[in-house]
Amino acid sequence: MTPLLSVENLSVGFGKDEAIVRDVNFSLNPGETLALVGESGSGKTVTCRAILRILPRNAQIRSGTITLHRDGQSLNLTSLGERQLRDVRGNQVSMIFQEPMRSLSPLHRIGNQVSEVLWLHRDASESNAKRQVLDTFERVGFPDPERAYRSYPFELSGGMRQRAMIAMAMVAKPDLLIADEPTTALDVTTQAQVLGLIKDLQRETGMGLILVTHDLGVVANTAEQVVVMHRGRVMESGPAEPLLRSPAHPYTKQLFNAAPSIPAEAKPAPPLQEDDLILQMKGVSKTYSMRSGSAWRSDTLIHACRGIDLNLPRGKTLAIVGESGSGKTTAARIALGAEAPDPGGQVLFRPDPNGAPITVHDMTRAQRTAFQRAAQMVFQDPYSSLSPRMRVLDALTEPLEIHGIGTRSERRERAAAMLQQVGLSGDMLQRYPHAFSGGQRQRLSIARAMMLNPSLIVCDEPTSALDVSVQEQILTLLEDIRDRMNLSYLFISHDLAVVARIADEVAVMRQGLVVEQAPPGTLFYNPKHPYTKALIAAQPTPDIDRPIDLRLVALGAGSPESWPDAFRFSQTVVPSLTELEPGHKVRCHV
Amino acid sequence: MTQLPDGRYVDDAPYDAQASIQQLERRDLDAPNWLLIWRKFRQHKLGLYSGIFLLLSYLMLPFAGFIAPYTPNERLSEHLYAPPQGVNFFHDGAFIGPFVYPIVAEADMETFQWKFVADESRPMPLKFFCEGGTHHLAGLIASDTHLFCAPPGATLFLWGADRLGRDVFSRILYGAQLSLTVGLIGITVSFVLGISFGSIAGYFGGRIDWMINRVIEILRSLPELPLWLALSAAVPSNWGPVSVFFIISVILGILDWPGLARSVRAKFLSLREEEYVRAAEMMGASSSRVIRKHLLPNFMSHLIASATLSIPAMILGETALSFLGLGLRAPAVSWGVMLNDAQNLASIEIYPWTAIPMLPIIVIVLTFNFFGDGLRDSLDPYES
Amino acid sequence: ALPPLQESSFWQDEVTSGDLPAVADRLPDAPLIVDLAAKGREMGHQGGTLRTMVTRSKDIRQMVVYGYARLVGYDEQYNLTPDLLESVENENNRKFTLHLRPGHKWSDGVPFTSADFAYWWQDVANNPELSPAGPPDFLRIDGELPQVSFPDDTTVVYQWSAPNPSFLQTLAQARPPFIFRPAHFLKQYHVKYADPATLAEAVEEARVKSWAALHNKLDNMYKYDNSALPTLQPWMNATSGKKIRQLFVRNPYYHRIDTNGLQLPYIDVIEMEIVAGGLVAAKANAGETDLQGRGLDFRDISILRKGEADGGNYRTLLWPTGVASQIAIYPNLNYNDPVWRDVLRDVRVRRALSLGIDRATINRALYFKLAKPGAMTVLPKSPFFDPALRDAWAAYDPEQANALLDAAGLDKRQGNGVRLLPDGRPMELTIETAGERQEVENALQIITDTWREIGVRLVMRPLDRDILRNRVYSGNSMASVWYGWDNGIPQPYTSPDYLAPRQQEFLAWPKWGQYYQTDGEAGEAPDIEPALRLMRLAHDWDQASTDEARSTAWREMLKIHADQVFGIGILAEAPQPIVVNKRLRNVPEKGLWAWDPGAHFGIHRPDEFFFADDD
Amino acid sequence: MLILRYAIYRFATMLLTLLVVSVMVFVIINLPPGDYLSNQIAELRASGQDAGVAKAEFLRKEYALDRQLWEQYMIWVGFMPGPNGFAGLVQGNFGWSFEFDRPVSEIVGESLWLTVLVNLAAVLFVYMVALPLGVLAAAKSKTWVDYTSAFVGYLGLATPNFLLALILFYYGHKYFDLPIGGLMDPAYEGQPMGWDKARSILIHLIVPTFVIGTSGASAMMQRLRANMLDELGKPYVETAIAKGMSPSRMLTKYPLRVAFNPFVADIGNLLPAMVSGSVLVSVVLGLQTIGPTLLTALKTQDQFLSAFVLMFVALLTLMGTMISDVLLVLLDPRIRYAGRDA
Ligand SMILES: Nc1ncnc2c1ncn2[C@@H]1O[C@H](COP(=O)(O)OP(=O)(O)OP(=O)(O)O)[C@@H](O)[C@H]1O
Ligand SMILES: Nc1ncnc2c1ncn2[C@@H]1O[C@H](COP(=O)(O)OP(=O)(O)OP(=O)(O)O)[C@@H](O)[C@H]1O
Ligand SMILES: [Mg+2]
Ligand SMILES: [Mg+2]
Repeated sequence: MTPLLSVENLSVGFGKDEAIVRDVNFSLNPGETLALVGESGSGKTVTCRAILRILPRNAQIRSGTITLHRDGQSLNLTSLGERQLRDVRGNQVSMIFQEPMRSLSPLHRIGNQVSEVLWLHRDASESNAKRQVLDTFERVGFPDPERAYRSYPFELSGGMRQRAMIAMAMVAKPDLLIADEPTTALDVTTQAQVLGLIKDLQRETGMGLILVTHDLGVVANTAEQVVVMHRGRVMESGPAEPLLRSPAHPYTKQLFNAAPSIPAEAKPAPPLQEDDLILQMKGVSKTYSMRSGSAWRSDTLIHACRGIDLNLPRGKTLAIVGESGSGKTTAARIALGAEAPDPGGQVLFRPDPNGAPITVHDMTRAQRTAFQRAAQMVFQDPYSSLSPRMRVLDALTEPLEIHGIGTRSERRERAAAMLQQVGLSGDMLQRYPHAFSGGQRQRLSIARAMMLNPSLIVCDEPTSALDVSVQEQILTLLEDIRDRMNLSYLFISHDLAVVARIADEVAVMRQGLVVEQAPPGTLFYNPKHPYTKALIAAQPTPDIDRPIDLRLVALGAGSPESWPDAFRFSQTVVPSLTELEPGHKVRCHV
Repeated sequence: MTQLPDGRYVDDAPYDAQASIQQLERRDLDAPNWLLIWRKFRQHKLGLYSGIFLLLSYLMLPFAGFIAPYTPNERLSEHLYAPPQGVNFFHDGAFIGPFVYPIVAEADMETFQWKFVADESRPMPLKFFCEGGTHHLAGLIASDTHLFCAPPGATLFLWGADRLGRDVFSRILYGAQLSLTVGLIGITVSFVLGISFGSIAGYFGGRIDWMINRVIEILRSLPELPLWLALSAAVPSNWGPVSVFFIISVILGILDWPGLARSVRAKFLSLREEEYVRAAEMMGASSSRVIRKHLLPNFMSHLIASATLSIPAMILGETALSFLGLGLRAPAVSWGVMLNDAQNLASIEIYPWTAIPMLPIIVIVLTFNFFGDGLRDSLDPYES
Repeated sequence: ALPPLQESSFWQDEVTSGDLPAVADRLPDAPLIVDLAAKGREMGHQGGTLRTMVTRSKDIRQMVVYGYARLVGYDEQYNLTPDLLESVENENNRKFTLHLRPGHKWSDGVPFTSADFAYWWQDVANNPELSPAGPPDFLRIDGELPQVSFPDDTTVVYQWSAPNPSFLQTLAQARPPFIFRPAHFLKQYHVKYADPATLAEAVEEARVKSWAALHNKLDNMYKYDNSALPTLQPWMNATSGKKIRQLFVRNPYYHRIDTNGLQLPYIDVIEMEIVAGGLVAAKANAGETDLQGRGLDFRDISILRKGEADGGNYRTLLWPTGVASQIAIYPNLNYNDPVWRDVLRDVRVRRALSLGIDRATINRALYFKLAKPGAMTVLPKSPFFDPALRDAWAAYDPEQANALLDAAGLDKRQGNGVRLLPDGRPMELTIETAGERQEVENALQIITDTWREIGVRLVMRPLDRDILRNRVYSGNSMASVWYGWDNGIPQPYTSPDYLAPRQQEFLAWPKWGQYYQTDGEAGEAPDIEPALRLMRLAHDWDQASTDEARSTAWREMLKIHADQVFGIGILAEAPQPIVVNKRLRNVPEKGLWAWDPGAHFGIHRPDEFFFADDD
Repeated sequence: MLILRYAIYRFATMLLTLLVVSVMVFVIINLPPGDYLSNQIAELRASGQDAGVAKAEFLRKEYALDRQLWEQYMIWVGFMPGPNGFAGLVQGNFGWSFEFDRPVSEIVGESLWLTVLVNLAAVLFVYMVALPLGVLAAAKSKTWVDYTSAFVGYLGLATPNFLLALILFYYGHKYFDLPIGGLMDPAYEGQPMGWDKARSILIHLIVPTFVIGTSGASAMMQRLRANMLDELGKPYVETAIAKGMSPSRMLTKYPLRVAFNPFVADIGNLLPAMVSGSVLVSVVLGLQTIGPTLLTALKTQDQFLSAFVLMFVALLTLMGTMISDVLLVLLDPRIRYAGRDA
């Protein structure tokens, strides 16, 4: 059987520097999934981009051939003319980019950008394309595909944008799909759904899939072939099963050992002490209005958060997990004053244990400066949150500069040190943000947040783009600092394993509401809410023998109307959050 | 690379989990930003050469009088409309250094043109470091030494002479002193105003935006024409042409900013919604810092292009104004003034050299353009 | 006896169809018969279209100027001859009896009679709504209005108790005051005669505010923009509204014929195109005009000659201009700054300034030596011309100039050689110009250089024409540049008003002029002897009853001007290029390009020009 | 809905601004000493012809020029009755032109469509040339396409308009038999529109369009190029490439749209800038547009005419800015006009 795609001896380099990707070989059969795993910054993205020749301007393919076999024809993608290549792109081979926010045009509606593929390659009429797109939207888990179709990227949550990207890559049903960390921003239930969809498509059309991921659980659940990369080189490659069962290369072993997991036997934990709260959110709601395109139609209202009450004790970690688009980011932004809550909501911040609380949305100038120094944010989308025309050095030292801390060289010193702590090298300081890999940017973002020695950090999925070993390093760093400096985190994540490890308290969100809240032990030991149960069930584990329980996932992740009576809620009737046992709150009718 | 029996490949190069992370040289780290920009700029050859040319042009300005063989208003009344004279080196096949042939004018009463006949038998060598009309080095030190001048009894019109017998080449050199400086003041004024007001309106939005926009609208709704007419009546008569020109270019600048301000505003209105702006704000960056460090760099290309484009407009602004009785007039010399004299058919068809001042304008504008382009490229993070 | 008349082919169809009477019935009983041979001109034939250009849309009124049909008009020797009138009797400049041509008709065929004069006098000039200020000034002698009577259909009498010596000359101006109107036409719009309802409707339709406004709008004998308004000019406006190309066709009732019995004008149609000022030379060069003076400058001559050489269909003539000076500098004796005023009032200063001008160089640089350098005085064509006056203080003599300035007490100098005023300011003489003519700038440029030698710094300041005028009148400008006297060829009968401090328009004494013009309400009374003397002489001329006496006054006034250098003339008779189609005949080789008297082409009678069949 | 509300709000603002502008226009026009009629009387006297004086005196009274300035303003706008009742701008009466001796509406009406025509041609020219060239120059930056277009553009910029026009006219006539000046063969003037007339207009438009348009075109091209270059590195461009779009379609749909933002902001200025920018060009080229009318009116202080033209241009500007503000919202969904913290 001829492989669908074969990559031989691929080397890619930037500028005149030494090659970043060296001697990469792999091949992929139709209908198969090849998982590309490895260290953050090891060249996975560059390899994928090299296949479609979508490399940064200063990158060149130094050697190697990439051949696409199709209908008995073989196309050498490295030497194909631009015009023919255009025909391959998006049509036979399509790609999901790693950072969905920046990869979508800010000025065009999602629907337009997605349908375009069909107009281009399938000669679909506008209405026909729209139908197909809406259908795909439905399947990637958009609760309201029509709305998504009309939205602009900035109106969607991170996970929704990512799903839009996925839909864009899949509507045209390509022969080969290159998915660069397609589910980083998705909660596990949605992720399960999306992976299911991809599998379906593979079965239907024999589509090949190159899946770049750091989530070994996903690898275990989907891949037939695995390629492990480290520093631009393939460390180990081959069929998934033997590789996962008994990794041969030391790096692979190291990687697998670092994978966190939900503790199999969780113990209920005691409720959290709530006497010294650094951050308190009281009845926070947020309604957005989505601008309608036409002058006559009225704008759509979107309730991103509905009556959120959260307390974060000093020195602790409060994790928020939940469905993509459930308002986690919104809540976090409100907590830091980046966005104003609807009237009635209040956010209180206590700079020091005995001091009076500050209302975050009503501060004096001095209070604001102090607050901005004490509270930092790691953004969900690190690429967007770094100024594209600012070198990393400047970006890192900027907070210090703003608050007038240290001399010029001290600031540099600190930046370099910080960079090292997050596992990046000092020589990157003079680069611009675009010259980094996704995971590296995420670490930059973390480094920047820590530059000021804050007392509160809001981390919006800080490790989603990191491979497990780097993630391990970062988590250790976070914990370390927390314990040393009594730092508090508001930690948003999809990865329950990470949450289990770092959090002192977990809040589960769904559709703008907190549905269950408890310390992680309690939660994993005794999940009450169907959605929580679904989440736990959907968490993939790097164990081929424990596939995801899709039945449970479907049950909890379905629309709230389909839940058991006790938990059911609708737009208008919402049960209140009741404390079932000490420290364990569930949203249900009692 | 080894192949395991189950079909796996394993890299067999030595693996070091703790591979050292290379350190950047300190020198590089401490390099200030301008140095990094300069390093990138150096690679843009065209931009570099243009920059050097501009630098030389500006350095030449104080010495224009020294380089020019004549003073700007020196009339050789026997040589009206003399055509450009070549400088020769060989006479009768023999090399005798740079020289010119003397020319004599004759009035042709049929065509009403001056006919110039060169006396090819009498080569007259040019003189160097010779005495001529008084000029002022850097506007201060009086001197009558010129780099080169015509031999006594002959003339040296490298680029011909104009209607009053003045040397076009010398006038262009002198004209540069005004054209390359005063006009730029207007650009500066317009940019400072346009950027400040535009960024304030765009960044802050709301009421400030409303106010600034109304001012812009009103400013733009009042056409310039009546203003110029009123101005030409109001300027005190004892003002020299240069100060009038100065005021005019300042006013040109003041009138010019709304357009730029609106572009800046529009761009900032959308840029301010970017996540990195949010991030900076959340770190406590002041508004001016956000504008300077985050917003403006993202609009730099547009600004550089706009600045380049304003240059010809400012140099030529006076030609348009002279229709209204404003603008520079003799005895001040500028390229615009010279072109103004050339604005008739005869200059195009019969005495094309009187329109030569177009050349330096184009050259200057093009070099500014390439210079700006180089600058743009070296500020562009995506360029390597 | 009339020569046998010939019908024009242009109107032949109308005549044949009966829409127009035959030529014999259209002409006055006694048409004006032009003896072309006697004038040294060729007999022509009718037909053809003459293209010419003007630069502003209101310049279609040039057709009234070129047409030059006046009650009385100048001939080429500047003698007044009756034109529309059959004859005129002048009794001591007090009583003028105008005799119309019996049978003379307006261009619409309605007879032209004394009723048309009566209508103007009674219903226009003396109607307070149409003329709030009453009849025009030239009819007022010491405030007295004439007795006007209309004894019969063809006779009009104007009578004053004091002499009105310039009455007839005024009627012959390039822009004459028409003292008659096509009454039959205008009465339709006059309250006194019109049916109120129709009139109200017409007012409404024209979107004006009152009947008077409507009447005024339609009554445009000079503006010539109302094609419905009957005329007596050789060509009548045939285009309604304002167009870029205005057509004028021959007036079928025109009163002049040639000795062959051909009705003038020879040329059937005049096509006047409005073009931008800067393009006239280019279009002339491209052969797009048949007769052109306006809009052309001497500096265009080379390009015109080049066009000729390149096979153009035209030739270019050079006519001297008729102004007393092509360029003249007027030091403002009424300047608001007292120190400067005193300096400028010192005749030695003015003489020195004049002596400091190198007129020969200017002439060479700007006019190929074709103009006549000299002070401001009358041209050789005038009987009062005296070469001595032209040369007075007009030689280039910096030494004498310096001596004069030193003598005037301006003997202190700055480091750079510029003299100091009595109060210590440098002697920077700002000369304001209208900024319309480049030759003025160039001339001033040359003067700047030569004045530097006499320690005077010249600052030139270009302004807009109207602004310049306002600044001078209000005493805000130190000195200005304009043409010399408009009329460079005065005759004894020409009023010397413009030589006396009677007009603010003479830019050297705006306020004295205002004083006289407003009867002392504005301005200042002249207070230096030469000015007062000029005033007296002008009065003498007014009172004089003989040409002798008038000439004496004239001569003395000219002498005073030459001596006092009120206006510093630079050169005169600058050549004006005239582009003439090669086929166009009877255009004089040497004419004077003068506005008044002269009406540019007017006194050369363009109705006698014609197109030869081929070269 | 939001947009509709915004548009209505902007319209109200515009009316308010217009009122302010009207006051300023009136004041500016009356700033120079004297007025048309007194100047004309002076001019008539200057040339020794006092025949027209009577008429001028008549008009002075008829148009209330002897009253207080503020009264004149109120009468002009139509807030106060004049000598002949209410007849101001709001009543649709634009006043009288002394210079042309006709109602302002008649004069303006004629040149208005020519102005629109010339400027539309120029705007079209600007867009048709600048858009593709700017995009091309960016896509092929540092190639001959880029350099040539920059050179030609700057050549146009660095040549004074009049000189450029003269050169084009002269050689255009000499070698291509193009007409010199004017907007159509005078023979077609006042004729109904037909094939030949349209052709004549087109031929006459060549040089003016070129002269008025080059500077605008090259300015827009260079700025567009710079903005495009900025956008070309952005990731969303890569996404578009990955979709397999053809370069031209990709460039115009994505980066161009973002790069266009500053130009949309300036749309408001397009027409008025061309009207006033083309004044001098029109004057020297002899185009019967509103520009020369304005210039003559201003110079001669023909106040109602110039006031009306100025008001008209102001209205264009205000409408332009209004349109551009609304367009901006449509173009870039992120834009909100609210203040920083609202
Ligand atoms: N434009 C660029 N210029 C220079 N170096 C670059 C550029 N883009 C990426 N790199 C470097 O290339 C290396 C490989 O990057 P790549 O994006 O392929 O990593 P990755 O394996 O996808 O990592 P991640 O999992 O973090 O996304 C990184 O070290 C990165 O710093
Ligand atoms: N600016 C905006 N305009 C309109 N709707 C918005 C805007 N920002 C967010 N939303 C909507 O609010 C909801 C919550 O978004 P949010 O970003 O908080 O989700 P999230 O929980 O962070 O999801 P994810 O895990 O996918 O990042 C989403 O439905 C999103 O579409
Ligand atoms: Mg990557
Ligand atoms: Mg989010």
